[in-house]
Amino acid sequence: MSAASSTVAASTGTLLSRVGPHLPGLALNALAFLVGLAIWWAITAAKLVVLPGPQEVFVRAIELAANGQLALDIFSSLKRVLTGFLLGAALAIPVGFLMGWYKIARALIEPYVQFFRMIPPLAVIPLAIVTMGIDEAPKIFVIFLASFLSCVVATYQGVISVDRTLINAARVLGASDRVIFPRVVIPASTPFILVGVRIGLGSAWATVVAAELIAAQSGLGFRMQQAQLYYDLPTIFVSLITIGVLGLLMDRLLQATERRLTSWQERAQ
Amino acid sequence: MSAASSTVAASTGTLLSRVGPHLPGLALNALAFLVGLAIWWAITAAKLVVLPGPQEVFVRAIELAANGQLALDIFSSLKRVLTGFLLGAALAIPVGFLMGWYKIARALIEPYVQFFRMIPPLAVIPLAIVTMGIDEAPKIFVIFLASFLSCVVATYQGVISVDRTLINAARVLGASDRVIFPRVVIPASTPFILVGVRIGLGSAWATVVAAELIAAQSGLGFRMQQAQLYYDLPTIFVSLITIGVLGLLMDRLLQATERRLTSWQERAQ
Amino acid sequence: APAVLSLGSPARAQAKPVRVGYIADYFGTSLTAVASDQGLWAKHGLEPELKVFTNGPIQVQALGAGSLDFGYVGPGALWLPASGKAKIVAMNALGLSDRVIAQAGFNSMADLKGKKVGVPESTSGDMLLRLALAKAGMQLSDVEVVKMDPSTVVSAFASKQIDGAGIWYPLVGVIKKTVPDLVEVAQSADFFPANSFPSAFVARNEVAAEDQDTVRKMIAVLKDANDFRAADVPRSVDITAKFLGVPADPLVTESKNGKYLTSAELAAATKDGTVAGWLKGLNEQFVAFGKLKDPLDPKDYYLGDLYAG
Amino acid sequence: MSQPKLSFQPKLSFQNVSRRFGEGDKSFLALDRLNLDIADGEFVTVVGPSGCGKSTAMNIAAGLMDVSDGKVLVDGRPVSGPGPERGVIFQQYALFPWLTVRQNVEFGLRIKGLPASERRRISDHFIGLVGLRDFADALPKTLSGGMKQRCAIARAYAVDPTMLLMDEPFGALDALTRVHMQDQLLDTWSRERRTVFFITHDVDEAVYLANRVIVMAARPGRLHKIIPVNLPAERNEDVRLSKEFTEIRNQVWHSVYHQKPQVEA
Amino acid sequence: MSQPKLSFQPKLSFQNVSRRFGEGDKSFLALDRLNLDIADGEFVTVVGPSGCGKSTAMNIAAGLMDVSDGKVLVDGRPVSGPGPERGVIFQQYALFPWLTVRQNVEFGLRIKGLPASERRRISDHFIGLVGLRDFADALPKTLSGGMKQRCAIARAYAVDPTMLLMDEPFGALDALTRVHMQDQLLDTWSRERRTVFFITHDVDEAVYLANRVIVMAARPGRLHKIIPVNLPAERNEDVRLSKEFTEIRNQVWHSVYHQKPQVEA
Ligand SMILES: Nc1ncnc2c1ncn2[C@@H]1O[C@H](COP(=O)(O)OP(=O)(O)OP(=O)(O)O)[C@@H](O)[C@H]1O
Ligand SMILES: Nc1ncnc2c1ncn2[C@@H]1O[C@H](COP(=O)(O)OP(=O)(O)OP(=O)(O)O)[C@@H](O)[C@H]1O
Ligand SMILES: [Mg+2]
Ligand SMILES: [Mg+2]
Repeated sequence: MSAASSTVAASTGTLLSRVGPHLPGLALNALAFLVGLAIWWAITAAKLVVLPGPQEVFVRAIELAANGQLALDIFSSLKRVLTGFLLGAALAIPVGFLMGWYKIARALIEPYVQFFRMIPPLAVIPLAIVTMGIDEAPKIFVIFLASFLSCVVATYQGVISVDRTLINAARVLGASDRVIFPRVVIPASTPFILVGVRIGLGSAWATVVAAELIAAQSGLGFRMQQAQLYYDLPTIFVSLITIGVLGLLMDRLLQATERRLTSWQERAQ
Repeated sequence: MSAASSTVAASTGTLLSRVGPHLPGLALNALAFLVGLAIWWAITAAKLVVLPGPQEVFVRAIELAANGQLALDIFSSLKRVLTGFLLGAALAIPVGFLMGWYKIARALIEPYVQFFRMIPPLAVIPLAIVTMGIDEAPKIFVIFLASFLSCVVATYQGVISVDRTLINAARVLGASDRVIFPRVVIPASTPFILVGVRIGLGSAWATVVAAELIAAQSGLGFRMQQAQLYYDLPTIFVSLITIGVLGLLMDRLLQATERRLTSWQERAQ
Repeated sequence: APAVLSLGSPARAQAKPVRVGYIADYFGTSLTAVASDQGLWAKHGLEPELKVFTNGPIQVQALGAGSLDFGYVGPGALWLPASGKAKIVAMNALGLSDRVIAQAGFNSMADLKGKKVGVPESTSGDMLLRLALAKAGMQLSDVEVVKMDPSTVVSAFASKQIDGAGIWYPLVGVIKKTVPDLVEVAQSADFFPANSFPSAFVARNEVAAEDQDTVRKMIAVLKDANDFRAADVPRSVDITAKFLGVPADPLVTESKNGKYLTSAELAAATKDGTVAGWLKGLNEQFVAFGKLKDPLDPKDYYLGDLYAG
Repeated sequence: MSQPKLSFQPKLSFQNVSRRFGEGDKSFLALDRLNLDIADGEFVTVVGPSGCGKSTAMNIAAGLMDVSDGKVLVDGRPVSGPGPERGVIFQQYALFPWLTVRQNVEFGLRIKGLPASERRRISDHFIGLVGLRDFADALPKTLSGGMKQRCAIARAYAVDPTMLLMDEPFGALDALTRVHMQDQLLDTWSRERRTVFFITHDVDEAVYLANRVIVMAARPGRLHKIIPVNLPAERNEDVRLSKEFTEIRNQVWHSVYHQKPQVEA
Repeated sequence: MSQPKLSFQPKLSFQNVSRRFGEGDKSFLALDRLNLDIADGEFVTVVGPSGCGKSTAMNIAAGLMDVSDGKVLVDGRPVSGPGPERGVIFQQYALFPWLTVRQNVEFGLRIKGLPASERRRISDHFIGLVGLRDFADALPKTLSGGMKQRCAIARAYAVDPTMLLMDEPFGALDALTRVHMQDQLLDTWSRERRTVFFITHDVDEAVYLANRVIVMAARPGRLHKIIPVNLPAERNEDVRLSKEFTEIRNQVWHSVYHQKPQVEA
């Protein structure tokens, strides 16, 4: 870290990088947040676009929080996203391994994975309704699918990028494939898997709106669509921002996990 | 490869893995395709679900191909996806680098990237229309955003995972940040970047339906929505399968590129 | 927030469970809300499981998949029953909320000649646009039709990317906030009663065929609620707002854009073929859109005998 | 030290083994028809110029690399893959970077299914043996080059293999540590009669440790000469300073020197 | 060989340099108040037990690691980062795996902005020097251990640094190649009077090459002794066999041996 950052200051010498090291990350995050808020306020106050300003959205957020609707929506969506996402990520790891490790599994599974990755989640909904009804199952399934498909590509790439010498080292210590997978391949491809998991988390949240088209009775995505009937932009914004913030927090958690899980890496920074 | 696959055969000894090495990959791909087709045919023929069967879809595909609509749709969507995707991937690489390399850039940009990753592309459409009108620009923008956001996470992770000793080796040879980025960081994080690019390609295709909500007059996503209004399932399937197949082909291209770009890796297989 | 409000009713023990879908706007919710508020479900021996949806086609899909027994569809989705995917059990209200709007300076349909007109394809807005064009002696090709989804129409019209639009209230109201000087060049009321845009309640085909008893009970509930609403629209608005947990204002506006017939009037209209006329009128439009090739005859999918009988 | 009794069947046998890398025009013959029998309990050291195929031969014996031609037998059976009875120390250490020193050393023991207490006892022993007691909980990235190498040695010793394949195992160690490690290895070897295949660049080391020194030659990699080491079984400083030692050492030197140098003078 | 004229200002100067890894209780003092001046044109070799801070000291001199305390001066100016005037050969080679041998060697030359023909001339020269001519277009993964090390050597030589920081640069080479590389280095060094900081485990090598041998001690890593090498400037086999050489060699041996061994006897 020190080597890189000192050279940054030395070689580029921009104002930013000179100021950089003195401001703690959180203060900068806050600054970025305020700048974003200011821009939003400016373009809405200037009536450049037909969007609600921060105050309006804030007021609506307070209202929705006060009558308990926001909490209910968060709870409903969070449950779905977490279940779908965790199932997706959990399945992606063994499937990615199979694809990366066994040629035959790759040849059989991979085209389907690649094919379905391209299909929008919206298109899966009719099938999900037909096979799973309109309760929680199809909603979770759509989210599951989205996160699974992102994760599996990354895991697969991670598996095929594992350094051969580490596999060899494990083999000569008597490890079978059954041991090598959890004890060598998974740790060695953790950085890749975590990219997949983080992208998968994004897919999960971005899909919650589509998922909640299926007869949801509450949820942030449902609230957004309902608000769309009346074009109630402040409510839409409250839902969107809540989704973004919840996703951001979960991502932060993942990043912290990641730092712990990959502390063995010799990193550039 | 040889070490891994021979041990596979030795240690697990399943029928699949014993058959595996003798069948070439393409034959297996074809087998997988046929199996999928058979399952599809079986469940629709048995009327288990109210979906069109392969014959029906095939007939519709022929119709659409004959009257030129399919070619037009493919052309329109392909243009949008390619432009958006290429722009997104191209921007993600420098932005991911900035985020991974300069703390200050990370603190400022990263929360926004993470935030917007969680937002469904549908929600971005109103803003895109207001700022960019209803022609090609907003459609390409939505696709661009989706692929950018996937790619940038992977590039960022790639940059922070670069082995410190390689950076050091470049520094002592006189390399500045300006040289280290293209000549060390990018090649070293190519495996990561390619994960991002491949997931980004998926996002781009999966978003084309949302993008073509914006006053598109042709395109595979547009055709799908139109067909959805009319409950014209065969046409929906033709569009979906075309999207999947085009995406699959582009992904194959990317994988071939990847194999070329990362042939220097000592891989497990 | 919607829940079964018929708690403690004596009929509950023998009540027949039904799964009923609705859409969370005034037209889509008011009868369900009134029925719940007034205890009409229990009165007629039903125990409803109410499910909210955001559009009609998904409800029809859910009916098809056996996940729902009854649903609510707007006029734009009535081609689904017309193609045999569900049965209509009751008419709801007649919608008068559609408009063809234009930017300031365009005062008639003729002024829109050659201009960009945005319209959500095959919705009631699309139907109104076609009717209005025909009335003005114009062809569809006389304007540049840009197909877009409803929220895109709002953004595009408000940012003056399009010159006109076939769209409805409350979205017209939203647009008015940014473009106060927009002109309503055509409205649904202009075509009433010859062309009407009714919304309706539908039942799963199997339920309609095999469980007429439940269908009768459902119709009874809807009739009672219908008469309550027709008698006191403001009160029903309040009940609906409370039921949905939303502010009443937008519902009030919406409620003013509808025509509410009593169940007696609807039964009469069923008997004299007026209802069939509405449905046929819609079917013609659906055929013009290309949605349907050979629509069923209304008598094959509107259970008018049960309603009027 | 008497020559170990050569039993009828060699422990490790290279029979006409060739290995070619790449295909067609650009292919490279790394190992050309190697024939070599190593008796059970024998300690052979391998010397030869850089790139002459020493590591290639070792990887083939370990079951990590296919032969292009010929065959390799262990106890008379063709090698079909790696196994814990053949311990390997790699030239590049190949530690698991996400495991601590202790976890690396216990990796093979876990696979064997030993209980935790037993694993702990064994890893304590070998970590102490290589002088890493204070670094038992350190991650590889915090170790110096020599410490990494010692960790790899402890890991290979811990699984208690009957044959050790070692690729310059002491190359990164300082002179003193190296001597200690040599004596420890000889001690274990002579007590338990393990078979050892030991690659080194240090001619003194090669002679000091071996029953036979295998001298290889490059381009293509092949067997050049086998030099038997007729020194007392008990190797110590006296042996190192003996006339016989110097003689054999010079003989090995000569057969390496005799080869054309690869670098420009 | 006379001692190089010690100019008033040392080329490289460690002033009370300490380096601590980790924080709080678990922190580890890898280098304890190192004081060392190296004159312009001087050749010092560094020996010491594994983990005594040799690589740490070198990385600090290279500008790749911060000091915890004290300072490092090059030509009297504090080191603020790495630079091409200080060539480095890393213990782990650190080749760019995606570049061929030639591209690796030319990496620094490109940065210098040399034209292609000039780069080609220089890389040809150094690739030949380390005996990799036939492997100029090979990727690192296809090289043997010693070949990788030679590629790293060629890469460092090619940028023509005024100071060379070398971490066991010949550790993976066979005896013959090693002697050649030593003689080449001495040749260049004595002709062009480069300053060299050379870490090695081989005591003979340390004495053969150096003006002074720096002996370090471990736990904490620190300077133990500086042994001047008063041998003729022209080093050759005769010098190696001379009484003086043996004497100094024994002196270095003694000062390493004198230290408590780390491994269990
Ligand atoms: N990143 C690090 N974190 C913690 N400790 C470290 C780190 N790098 C080095 N050390 C410790 O510092 C000490 C000195 O390491 P250094 O690499 O300088 O040793 P060395 O003298 O080069 O040894 P060798 O001859 O084995 O290469 C070692 O004990 C090592 O464990
Ligand atoms: N994967 C590979 N692809 C192509 N060539 C290879 C590969 N692995 C090794 N070689 C070549 O085979 C030859 C022998 O390599 P090997 O590693 O066995 O040498 P070595 O005797 O161990 O040398 P060193 O003492 O330098 O470690 C070398 O010329 C090397 O370039
Ligand atoms: Mg080797
Ligand atoms: Mg070191």
